[in-house]
Amino acid sequence: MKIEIVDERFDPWQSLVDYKKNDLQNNPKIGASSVFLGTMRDFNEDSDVTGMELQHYPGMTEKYLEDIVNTAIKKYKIIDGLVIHRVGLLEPTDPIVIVASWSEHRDNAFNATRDIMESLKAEAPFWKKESTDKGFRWVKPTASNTETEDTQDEAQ
Amino acid sequence: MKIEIVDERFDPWQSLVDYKKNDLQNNPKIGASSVFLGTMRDFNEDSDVTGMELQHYPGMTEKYLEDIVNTAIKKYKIIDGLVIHRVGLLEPTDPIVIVASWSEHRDNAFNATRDIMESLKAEAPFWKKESTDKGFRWVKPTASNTETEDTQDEAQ
Amino acid sequence: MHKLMKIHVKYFASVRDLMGTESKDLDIDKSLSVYELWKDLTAKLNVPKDVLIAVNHKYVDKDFKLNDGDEVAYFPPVTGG
Amino acid sequence: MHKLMKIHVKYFASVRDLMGTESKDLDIDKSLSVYELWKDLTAKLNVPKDVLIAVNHKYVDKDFKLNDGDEVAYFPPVTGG
Repeated sequence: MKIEIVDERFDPWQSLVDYKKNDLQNNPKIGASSVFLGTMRDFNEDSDVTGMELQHYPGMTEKYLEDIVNTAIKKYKIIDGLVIHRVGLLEPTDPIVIVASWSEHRDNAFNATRDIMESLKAEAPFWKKESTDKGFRWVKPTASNTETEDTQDEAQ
Repeated sequence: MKIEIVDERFDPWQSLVDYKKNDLQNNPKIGASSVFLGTMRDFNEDSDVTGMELQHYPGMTEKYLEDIVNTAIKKYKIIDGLVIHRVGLLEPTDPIVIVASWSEHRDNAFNATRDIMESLKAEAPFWKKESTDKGFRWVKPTASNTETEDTQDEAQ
Repeated sequence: MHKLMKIHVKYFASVRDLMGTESKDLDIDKSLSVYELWKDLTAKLNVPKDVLIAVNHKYVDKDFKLNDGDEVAYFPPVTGG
Repeated sequence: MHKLMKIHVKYFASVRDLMGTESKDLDIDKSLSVYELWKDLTAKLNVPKDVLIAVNHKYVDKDFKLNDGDEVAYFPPVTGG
């Protein structure tokens, strides 16, 4: 398992390849890999977004990400999982998060990656502050915070 | 959109990066990328698998893959999609297929990639012949061919 | 007198093994369904229940009538991905 | 006479902006819940409905009683990913 918080722009695919070099690259038990990449858009709801600050809670964030991946490993019998999450100052098109799950069969890989993303959005202590054409604003979660990308319609 | 049939081992992540260089890499409308990679295992059901031959129907295969991706683009309003599928002689750990979908929000990217994989398994004319410790056998689809990885319990 | 129709036939996977060839060009002198053509090609065997049929790269059912220049393919259920 | 308990407080995101500081070290002389501590820290304000509370990196509810050495954090709903 790999859990990493990074404070500079990272290359998600290279990070994946680097991690897999350890062991997974040549593991013939793996039939399915499911990867999700979240990247920063230049818009959110009604506004243009020019930049973003991503804050986190060092220590608690890593703990929750580990718990989330361990839960997916047990629930879906996945062989391994990875989460790399960006913090600090971001620009549009910057990678925010990459999640990967490796398993024998595709159902499990798909479901694990999806669950990890939903749990991350609901539980992991990260906060986004956007710089928009209308000023700075903290991003508000959606109603459930598990159904769609974060959106908001008023500044905070 | 990219649809490609390749007859030699390919690097799925490099293929993804190469394709994205065209345009998608710096598209700030994209918030979510969902990628699935299928790789060859060294076992299937009750047998060790040492090699595989993947046959396809040139012309019809490409047509169906294009139709499948176009359906996902319309249904989930994804921004773009990619399918690269291997044919020919494969060894365990070889990439078989990579599917990618790019969209504004994660629901759409997840669902599109999943739908493309299920449709590919159900409709695209590819056939696997495994070399096992018990001899060669054509892989049989599962009952629905859309619920789990292909498995089989008897030689054909 | 009927005009001859040219039909190109392809086989894949286990059906190819069964037929012992990859493809075949035929001239037929009356309109046949893909099912009737299979019987002509196999000493009157029925089309096995799980054999799929495509004409000009699209799946068809067994009553589909062939036209001049068609490419018809017979193959088992697909197992890619 | 009570032994003083050392409590480390952290704030994040909009709560940090509201409080005007990132963290605070306190000595308290009686056991408090995380809710009571918030009132002490804010001129008796109630904890806003959507503020989340964690003690030693785990989410707790507002009646959770603090112990010596605890780290308590107050923050708004999370929006990562």
